Amino acid sequence: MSTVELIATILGGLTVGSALMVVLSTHPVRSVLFLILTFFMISANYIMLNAQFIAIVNIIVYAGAIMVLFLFVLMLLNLSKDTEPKTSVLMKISAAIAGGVLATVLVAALKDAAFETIENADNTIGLVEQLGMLLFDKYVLPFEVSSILFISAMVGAVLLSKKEKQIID
Amino acid sequence: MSIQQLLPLLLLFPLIGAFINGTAGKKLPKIVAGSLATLMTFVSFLIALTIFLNLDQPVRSLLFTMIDIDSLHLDAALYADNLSMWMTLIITGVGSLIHLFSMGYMSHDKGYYKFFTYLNLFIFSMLILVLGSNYFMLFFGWEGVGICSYLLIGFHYDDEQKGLLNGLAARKAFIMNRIGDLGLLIGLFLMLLSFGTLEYEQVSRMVLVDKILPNGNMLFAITICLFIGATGKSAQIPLFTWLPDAMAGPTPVSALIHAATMVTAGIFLVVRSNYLFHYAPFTREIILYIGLATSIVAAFIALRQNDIKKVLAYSTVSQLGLIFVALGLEAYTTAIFHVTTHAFFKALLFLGSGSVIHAMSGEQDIRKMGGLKDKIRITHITFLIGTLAISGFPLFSGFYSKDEILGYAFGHSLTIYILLVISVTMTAIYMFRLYFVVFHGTFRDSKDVEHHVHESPLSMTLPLMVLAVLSVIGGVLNLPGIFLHGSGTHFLNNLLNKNVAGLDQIHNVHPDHTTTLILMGVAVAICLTTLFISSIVYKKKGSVPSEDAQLSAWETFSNKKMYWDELYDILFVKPIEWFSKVFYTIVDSFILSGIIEGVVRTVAFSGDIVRKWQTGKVNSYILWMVFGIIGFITYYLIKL
Amino acid sequence: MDTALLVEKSILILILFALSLGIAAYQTYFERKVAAWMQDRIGPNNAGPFGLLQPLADGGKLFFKEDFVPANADKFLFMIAPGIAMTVSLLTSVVIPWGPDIVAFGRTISLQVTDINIGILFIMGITSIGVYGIMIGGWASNNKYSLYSAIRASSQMISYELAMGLSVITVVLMGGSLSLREIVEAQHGFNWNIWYQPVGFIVFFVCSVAECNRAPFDMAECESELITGYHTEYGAMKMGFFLFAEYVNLFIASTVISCLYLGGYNFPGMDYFEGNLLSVISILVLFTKIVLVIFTFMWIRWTLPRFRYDQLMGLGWKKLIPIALINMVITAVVIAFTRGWFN
Amino acid sequence: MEGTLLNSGVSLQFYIILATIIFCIGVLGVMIRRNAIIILMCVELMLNAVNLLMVAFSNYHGKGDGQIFVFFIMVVAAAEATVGLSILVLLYRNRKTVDIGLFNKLKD
Repeated sequence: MSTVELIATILGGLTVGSALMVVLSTHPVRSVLFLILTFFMISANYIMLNAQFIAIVNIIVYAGAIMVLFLFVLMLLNLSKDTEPKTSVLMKISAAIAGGVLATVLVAALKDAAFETIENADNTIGLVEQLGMLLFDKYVLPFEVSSILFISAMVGAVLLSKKEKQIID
Repeated sequence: MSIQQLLPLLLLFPLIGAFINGTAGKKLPKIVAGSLATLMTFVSFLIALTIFLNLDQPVRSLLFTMIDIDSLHLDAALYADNLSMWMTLIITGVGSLIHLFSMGYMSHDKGYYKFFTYLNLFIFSMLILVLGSNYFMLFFGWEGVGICSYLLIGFHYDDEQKGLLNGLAARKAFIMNRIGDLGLLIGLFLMLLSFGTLEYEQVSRMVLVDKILPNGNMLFAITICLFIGATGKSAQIPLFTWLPDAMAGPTPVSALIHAATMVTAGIFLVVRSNYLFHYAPFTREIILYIGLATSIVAAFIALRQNDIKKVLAYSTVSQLGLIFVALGLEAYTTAIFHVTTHAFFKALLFLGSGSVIHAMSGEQDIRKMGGLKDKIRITHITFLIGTLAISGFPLFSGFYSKDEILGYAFGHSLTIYILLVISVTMTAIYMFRLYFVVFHGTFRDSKDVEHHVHESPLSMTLPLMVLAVLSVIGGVLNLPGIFLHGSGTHFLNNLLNKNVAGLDQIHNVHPDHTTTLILMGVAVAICLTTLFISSIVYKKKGSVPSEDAQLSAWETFSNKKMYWDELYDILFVKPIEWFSKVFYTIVDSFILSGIIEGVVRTVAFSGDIVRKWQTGKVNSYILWMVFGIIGFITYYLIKL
Repeated sequence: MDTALLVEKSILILILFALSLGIAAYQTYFERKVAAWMQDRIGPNNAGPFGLLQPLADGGKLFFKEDFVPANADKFLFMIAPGIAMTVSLLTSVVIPWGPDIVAFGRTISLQVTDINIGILFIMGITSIGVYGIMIGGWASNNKYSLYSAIRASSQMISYELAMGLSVITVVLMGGSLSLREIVEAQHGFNWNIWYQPVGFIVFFVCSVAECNRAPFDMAECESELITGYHTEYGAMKMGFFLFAEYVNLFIASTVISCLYLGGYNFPGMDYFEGNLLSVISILVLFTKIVLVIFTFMWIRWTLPRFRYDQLMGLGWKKLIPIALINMVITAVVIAFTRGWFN
Repeated sequence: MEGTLLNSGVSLQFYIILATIIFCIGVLGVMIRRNAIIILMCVELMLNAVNLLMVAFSNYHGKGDGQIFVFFIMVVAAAEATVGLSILVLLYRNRKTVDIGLFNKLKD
């Protein structure tokens, strides 16, 4: 096992561990914090995969914005361990079995998938220049459409959280 | 400009008029809206005249291709030959006169602009009907005039007293026409099936030149279907009852649509397809007898009608029957000749009646009129001319056209001739009765109404005068051989035979001169005798049509329209209602509802059971989903 | 792996670590002096000459105070919150180019820990994480004022990060790169970005003030309303960490402003020098700029009163973001023209 | 070794399995947690597992398209999180809970 493989394995283990803690923490705020940790781990994995730009964007977008939002909402609603709804034991057991079986089956299905080695690989694909060219050339329409999605999401969020008009009674 | 370019223009003007009046008409002053519509029709007439004078060979003008698939090619194209142009001249010529008349007649109506929109739209549809280059275009126009007719019959649908009846009359016309249209449509499909095309040119070439004919049964089916269409539009037995009811529309509408133009569509269709009918003698036979029966029945009914427009309506039906007799005898040019003269004098009579009604402040019952001859002089004289023309008074237009039909009928069979003479005699009787009762004797309505009686404005009397002149001299269009030995005779005959497909192949034997003279003598004698008797009965004695209660048996039979409507009621409406009731009680409320409610109950019941699974909790849903995914993947893993 | 490089980088990191802490410590002294000067007082003057040992005394005091955790606080989070704040604020300095390369011991030594090609994004990312220290600290204290403070801080940070990012884009456009070194080198001599981007500079500066939680944007602290907000319940060295983090942030913010807009280590007439001399002068120039910017921060703090919360959000969303957006569009169009992209 | 990733000896298989496990953890989270916010977070976790896989394949193929897709997934995730959270805040205002087991008005 080479050093890189060792690092990758340890990183993978940490990623899985922190992801598992997201689910298992009984405290919602701790769940959020573990999720942030998971995102950092995933960013590290991105760097391992030569995707520096995506890695930093992952941190800015997920850890820096989305998770702040989650934490913000949790704090705003003042949710803590006491208010955390309990799940029935039966449900927990069946869920654990289902999740475990799903993971096993998926891994079993993907384990033997064969991939041929691709020779003409380019290790500069993760750079901003390359991604920028791709984004504004081949994917310019989805890019523009995603901006519309953002606008509508923003308008939707503002509309929903306006206090004056109660939508649901 | 070539004729190809002029043809679309001809159609365009009425459409423009309809568009402008339909969109902006409400804001336009009445005089502008009316003048616009009239002008558009008149411009069309002028273009038609130009084309007509320059037309030598049939001209086809392609507008655009409607359908172009492997097995079917349909063009929106226009086709001009002497037949269609002759019809176009009648439509636009008489049409513009009637537009002019309407400007005066409708001047107090609030739906003025709407009326002219419909009229222009009607002219447009009618032009498509006659100018279309294939049966599909004809059908398009056919439906177009149907809609315009519907709209115009029910034009006063919001009338306080008769609005509902007007609406019902419009619907009756529409539905009855649908029956005929279905026949026509089936005919077109059959034609498409056997010829593979609907183009006049191609069909006629196949039949006349290449002699490719479908077998007899198919040809019979096609022609009879076309004829069923014609009976609907041209008000023949059994589909004629809508036309008298259609008199609910404004009088100019009756004149334009239900006397001069639209009702001749069926005749146009038959003349257009003459080569098909030529090879279907049995259909021709049917046409002959249907026409004969229609003519006699309608004339009989007209004898004891007391509504001025109803008399004219039945008269129209009767005359159309007469024309169909001509068609049945393959005397196509004669038919067109009578269509032409009929358009003149029937439009004249309808407009004259409109003028009378206008003078009588809307009264239509002839029993309340009388002695109008001095009060509305121009109307009186023109109406008299119309009456003489339709009754076959010597040297008036109707005399010649009717005489030709009688001549051919005589050549065919004596029985038919005699029956036709009866019909013609009845025509003379009811027309003179109408004339004398309305214009002679004493005024029979209240003083108040009498005080208001006045001659119509120039816009109404001018068309009357023009049409009166045409009714007098219309006969020269097709003078029989015994007059003016030379080139002037049989003008229309020669014209139509020149370039209309099929017509030149038919050689009807004109009766010889002696026979013609004898027949004319008979006709003149009948007319004069009727005139004499009528004048004695209604003028000298001053008889007035008696009230309904005092009528004798046959009179009641005539007055009640031979109970046609009641007959239809018993034959069709009642059984349908009965069936509906049976179906409603048994099939609908019992079987169908039972099935549907059973289904609903089953669904509700099983839903109640399955609902227990729908916990409304995302967790359990995704749990089931995961199990499903696991199942799928496992299945594929095992399969691999 | 090159051992010398490792040693060299480790030394640089240690120097930066010490420097950040030292500067942060002496910023407290500086701030007091500035405040005193502006309020016509003397300020700290007992500990050492001119009170120069005051930060050490403060540090000692914080260090030896009783370290306690409130009864209902989330202990673990309460403990790690200051650590997060501190770590995050120290992280940023690794991408800052402190000066031109130095040649020593036969090696060319870069005065930048790492020149990653997305350095400016790295700074943005780290700044966006900086809020977690405050949020977790405020929440874990189980004190409603602290919670308010945490919520305020998070919304303030998110709001001002947007305008900040938008104004940074103009700098990226000017420099044509996301790498901080390239951006700085593009401002060679007196060719500083501030001359081309005055509006962007102002927006960025205002946002930096807000991101550092300094007056007039110190919503998260505001003694009069929230009793110093998120660190109400903190004491001893945990409190010290928060304070240190704040001052380190101030230092880094000043550095970034200097690098992005004030030309970094560039100075007019730098072409007359070369070699290590140039490097030394450059470093001194950079630090001069940093000190000036820090002074401006303090000047503003002691001059302006605090914003009201809604005014703060209004300023961020309704003024700075539109201004930054317009500025960005104009810059992009002008650059496209001057570089002939439309031809 | 087949399917080896660029610049590292790590095989593609490793990342596939890693992503699968993270994804399954996300699914597990949705199943056993009843706090709606945590469920949203678990959805984010699943999305990130997909992102990881995308980046791995992008690296393996030497094409940037996969990373662009990660970009778009982030866009969608951000939009989804904002709208989802605002809906949850609204729901909390009305029901005073974020327990999805209690959001069952449609059921009755």
